[in-house]
Amino acid sequence: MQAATSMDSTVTDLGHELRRTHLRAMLNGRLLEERLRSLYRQGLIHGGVYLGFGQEAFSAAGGCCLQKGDVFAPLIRDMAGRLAFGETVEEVLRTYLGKRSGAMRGRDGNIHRGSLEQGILPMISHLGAMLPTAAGILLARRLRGASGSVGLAAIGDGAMACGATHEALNAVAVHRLPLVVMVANNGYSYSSPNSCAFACDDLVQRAEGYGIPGHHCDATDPKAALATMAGAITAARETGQAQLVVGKLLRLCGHGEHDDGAYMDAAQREAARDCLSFGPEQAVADGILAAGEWDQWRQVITTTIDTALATVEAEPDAEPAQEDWQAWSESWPGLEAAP
Amino acid sequence: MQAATSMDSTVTDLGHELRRTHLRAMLNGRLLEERLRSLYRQGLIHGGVYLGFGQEAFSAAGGCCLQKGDVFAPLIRDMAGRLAFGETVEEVLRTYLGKRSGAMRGRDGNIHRGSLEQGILPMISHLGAMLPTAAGILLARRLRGASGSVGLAAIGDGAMACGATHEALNAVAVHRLPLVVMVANNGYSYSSPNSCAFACDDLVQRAEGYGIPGHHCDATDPKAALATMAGAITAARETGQAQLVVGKLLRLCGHGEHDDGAYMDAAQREAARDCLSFGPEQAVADGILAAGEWDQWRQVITTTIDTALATVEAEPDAEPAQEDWQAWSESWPGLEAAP
Amino acid sequence: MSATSYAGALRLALDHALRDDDDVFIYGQDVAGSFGGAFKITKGLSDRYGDRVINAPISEDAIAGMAIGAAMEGMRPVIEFQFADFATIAFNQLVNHAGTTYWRTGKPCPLTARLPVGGTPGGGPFHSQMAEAWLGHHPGMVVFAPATVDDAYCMLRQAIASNDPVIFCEHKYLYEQVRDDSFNPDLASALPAGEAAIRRHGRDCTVVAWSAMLYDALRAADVLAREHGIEIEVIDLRCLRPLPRDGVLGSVSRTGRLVVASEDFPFGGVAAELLALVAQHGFGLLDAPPVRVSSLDTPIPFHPSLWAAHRPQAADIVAAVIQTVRF
Amino acid sequence: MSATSYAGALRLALDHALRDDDDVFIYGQDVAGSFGGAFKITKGLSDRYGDRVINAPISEDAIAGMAIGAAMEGMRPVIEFQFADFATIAFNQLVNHAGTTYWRTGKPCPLTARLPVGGTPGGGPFHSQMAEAWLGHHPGMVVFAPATVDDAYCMLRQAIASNDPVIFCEHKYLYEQVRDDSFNPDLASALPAGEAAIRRHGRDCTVVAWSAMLYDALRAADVLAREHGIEIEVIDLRCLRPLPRDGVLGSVSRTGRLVVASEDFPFGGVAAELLALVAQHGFGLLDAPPVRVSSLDTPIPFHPSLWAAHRPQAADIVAAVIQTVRF
Ligand SMILES: Cc1ncc(C[n+]2csc(CCOP(=O)(O)OP(=O)(O)O)c2C)c(N)n1
Ligand SMILES: Cc1ncc(C[n+]2csc(CCOP(=O)(O)OP(=O)(O)O)c2C)c(N)n1
Ligand SMILES: [Mg+2]
Ligand SMILES: [Mg+2]
Repeated sequence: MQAATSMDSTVTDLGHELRRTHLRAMLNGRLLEERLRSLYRQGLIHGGVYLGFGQEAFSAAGGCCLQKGDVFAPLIRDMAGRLAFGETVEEVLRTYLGKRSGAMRGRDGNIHRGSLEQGILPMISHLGAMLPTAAGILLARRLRGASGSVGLAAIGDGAMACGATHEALNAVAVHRLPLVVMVANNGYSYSSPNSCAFACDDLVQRAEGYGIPGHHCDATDPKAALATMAGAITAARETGQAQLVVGKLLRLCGHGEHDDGAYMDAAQREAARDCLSFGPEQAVADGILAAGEWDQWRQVITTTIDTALATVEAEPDAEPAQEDWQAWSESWPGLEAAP
Repeated sequence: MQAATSMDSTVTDLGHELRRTHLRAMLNGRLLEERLRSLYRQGLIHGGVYLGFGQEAFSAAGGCCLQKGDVFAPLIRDMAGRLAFGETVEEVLRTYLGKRSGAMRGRDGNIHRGSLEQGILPMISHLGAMLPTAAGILLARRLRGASGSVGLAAIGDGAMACGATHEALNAVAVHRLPLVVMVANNGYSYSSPNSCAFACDDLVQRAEGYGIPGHHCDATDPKAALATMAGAITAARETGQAQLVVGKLLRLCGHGEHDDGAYMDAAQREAARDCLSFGPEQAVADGILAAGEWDQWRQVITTTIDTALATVEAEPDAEPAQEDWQAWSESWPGLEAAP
Repeated sequence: MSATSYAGALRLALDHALRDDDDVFIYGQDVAGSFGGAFKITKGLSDRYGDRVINAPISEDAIAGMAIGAAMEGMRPVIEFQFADFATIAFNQLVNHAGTTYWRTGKPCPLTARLPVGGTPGGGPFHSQMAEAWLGHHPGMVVFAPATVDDAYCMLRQAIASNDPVIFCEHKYLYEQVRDDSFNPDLASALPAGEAAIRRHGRDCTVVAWSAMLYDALRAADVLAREHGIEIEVIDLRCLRPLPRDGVLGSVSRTGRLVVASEDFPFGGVAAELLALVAQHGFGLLDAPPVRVSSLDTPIPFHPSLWAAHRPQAADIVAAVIQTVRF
Repeated sequence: MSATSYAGALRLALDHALRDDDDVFIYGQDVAGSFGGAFKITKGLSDRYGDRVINAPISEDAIAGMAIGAAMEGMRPVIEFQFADFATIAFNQLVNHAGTTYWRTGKPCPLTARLPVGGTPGGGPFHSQMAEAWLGHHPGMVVFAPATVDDAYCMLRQAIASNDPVIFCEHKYLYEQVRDDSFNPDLASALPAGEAAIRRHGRDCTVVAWSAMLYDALRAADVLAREHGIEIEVIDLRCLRPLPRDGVLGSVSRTGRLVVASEDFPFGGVAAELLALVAQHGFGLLDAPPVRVSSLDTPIPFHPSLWAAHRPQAADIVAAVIQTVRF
């Protein structure tokens, strides 16, 4: 995988393959999430469904630029990035459908899924909490003398207000840990616009105060998003230093599928560019994608999803009889019986 | 009280009286803390003693520029600022000597003392925790339609890493609350130098990321400290906007009196300017202070402390028999007896 | 359905509190605007009370800290956490600051913190937890956990009127499930907070519950009466801190037996406190060992069928009562 | 005095853990350099183990979060909080992240969090608290509270070796007060964590204590034996989560009476859990009501004479035992 090295976020020489991988991951994410939405509406999914519509270019850019062995702490809108980093459609569906075969075995759900072997952290719900955890993994690697890998942690505009986010950003700067924090500024934090979340002009202004490089992009532009993430991730890998990347975009759905997003600014939504529409146009214009190829991809991906769904649906659900109800990994001698 | 209004932190026209008030508060703080140190060494004080040696110019500048009705959330090294804002020597001693007459009635101690009537918040130990509380008071006032007052909250270089500090700084920026956050960068956070606490060049760089004005000064220079604080506090009062002020100085003592500060950089300490030495020189040169006046002040303050100490020592100690051991203010009908 | 829901009663209580006292204000994530909070409890209030319904950043620690400041200044802030699970972020401010203020300073700290607690199918480990154990342990805290529509209204008004910091636990499962078509805010029973309510009389065994678990206890009561001829007395604790000690001991003095049913984790907490209290102060009243029914000792599972096995059910209460009564 | 102190044993345990396993590292405020932490427990270790003793910013939440990451990666981080009271800031990471990791993911989370707990004269409300109740309530947490020099050493090594997250409560009062001149790390008794220790045998009443309160219980035992002819059995709990259930029930089965002495606040928590446990599972063993001796239900006072009235003393244990025995 070829990655840009310039840090000025204006890299254009991204390489054909990377751009295609990126686009395909975007489409992968969108189509899988559209399927999740329809499964949700059919009542086939337990718990909430949160989608990354509009964020695919940014998220996938992160996932594409990571290497095997890197650590990724995705957030609730990172389907595209997860798939780009290597999660499979089956793995996703297993968790959404509450299968015991899924990474979380029915114990935890949906957006919390992750696999330490794959380098995808299984998030807890508390916003900001996964940043220090990703940092701790990088610290552990440094202490063990293993170098070369970086971390990528996703966060939203709203969660930049969390104390946890701040403590982690400061800590990675102080300890010089190569964590790339990618902020998807999608205009809203649940129902609240940016004005409820921060008062600076652009969250990238936070970088200087932590003493780390900051990057910014229009993340509805797939090429810009990819160039910026490639630059930031390469910089982290080469300098060992943390990076802050802010992608500007718009959440093209409700907060979750239970939410119609009626509070969103209609004009803003009208005017918003969908990276999934712009992406293929841009790619065709750049000679990266042949005419008609996008639709072929769509068909292939749809088939993949169909097949995966059929496989996963047949797998057994999580069920209480299979559970040992042990929260400790050790057999402590004094283990009290459940009262 | 005359206060500078310029926001460029280079105000020179501070007015005679303010400069004298400021200097006197600095001396007040130093002499009272020297007395506390000697009482501590005599074993006459319960709990720890934490001193503000070297921080008097900065702290007093904050206290001097506040007006009655403002809110002050001091930290552990703000004796000078407290006295400048109106705390009396008796009040200080009552708490240090564990008197029931003290604001904390023996229930809490020393640096935690405060009085809501006087607008001095009784801090809890957790660093950063008082910032949102000061902000909440300002919010309450705005909701009640009371305008004109500002808040001042002290914090250290180390505690700028706390999540609580971040959440509060962001919240005052978002809600446009006139809280001035004064950061005494005294080089150390307990035993840890700045390099353990942050990675930016100067903590004032944080201001932009919050979207609030930032101010910086060499806080070993009393005139600069006063001008900067005057500018920031006036700006908060006039614009209603939060302000971040960073004062560079050095802690001229251990973290607490139990700590010899042996880990401090000897050369740095040697080279450090003590605002209590430089202050009177500067003032004499500026024609603010007459020759010999400083020593007269010293005598007057010493006498005040002697008298206050004699008064307070005669007052009764906190004692269990006087306690009702009720943590609730209400008489709940179901109040359980202590088991 | 025109009956008032638990959620509706909460909304009305906030509405009336804002109406009656200019010092009341609401602060929390997404509470303002047309949205009105994750559970819509504050919906419409910002239209009526404008700047007294304020959206907060995702900063639970600052939200609590600011409420403490406003309360010290004499206002009566009501803060909303989106889920009780996220109040962990504000834990320090709540227990170490709000809880200690009156005792340290002699000045009250009249804030109300609304926490949507408890499990729902698919809620998972971080949107399902109870909060009474970890927020009730420290001195100075008051903890309410209403189960009925009347209590939702009355206790929220009492919480806001109280001069102490109140942790107000609203069970998410009850928001829409519990409805009362005779609810009338003017007539709503104003049993003092701190007194337990007897929701069903019975002579054979006392079953103490609170929040959503009350309904499991009432279902268990039906089963026990119908199928086993056992009449349990169901005590709704309502207020967990202070604990309605007399109500519990009084009931046990009549029945001689105690089962405590709690949705919370089994270790420590309010159910342990109740058994300890009765063991120490009502030892002579007990004809059989007191029994706890709690959740299993793991995080709360996401999958509905695991969740149903994890959370105590009416059947578990039935079994515990039978064991106790047959002792 | 060449006897090993409790603090010295802790330092030695860290030293040996760092020596024996490259995956062990220490992270916390001021732990490195010549300073070695607020209580000097890590003094000298950074000279020997260099970059495995790391100073942290004042960011308790990040400290815990980073330790979780390192533990997930297979290392064995030992984090130090400067005072247990400041672990409230890390509460969320500890209970919701560390405590749930194994259950959610099947991967262990082997971190040790060292918390200096407990009161000292002049410590005041925020440098004196116990931590077992609020950190022990959630599933997945392990809580140790050693009282002796041997246990300080052995249990810290066990904590670090354990694959579960361990909250390691070190009592500040014991650091220098408890010394043992026969301590030898090679011979130190390695009673498994999770088993209680009988520190004094007696037939008349079981007194359960842990951490510094053990010594009050032992003092009470002397007074009771000398002045009242009452022989109490003193159980040192050592490990609070999991609770050494068999050791406690076994002792109560011999004495028929139970007093639990705890420095912690009275509401909920471990003392309540013990009474509940024995009431439910040892009801038939009890000849008298079990009794709790806890602190008063207010924040911890700063003034030493108020503090002495707030914290339970040997005399309170004596009184509780007499009440129980005379029942
Ligand atoms: C600490 C914490 N508080 C509150 C929540 C509830 N919550 C979940 S998502 C969300 C909004 C997040 O906004 P943002 O960070 O902008 O991410 P986005 O949803 O826009 O992707 C909130 C408030 C939470 N998960 N964690
Ligand atoms: C949340 C929290 N963590 C740790 C401490 C312990 N502590 C007290 S003072 C201090 C150092 C503070 O450094 P800084 O903020 O630079 O202030 P300074 O002491 O230099 O004035 C620490 C770590 C605390 N009080 N609160
Ligand atoms: Mg957002
Ligand atoms: Mg400092």
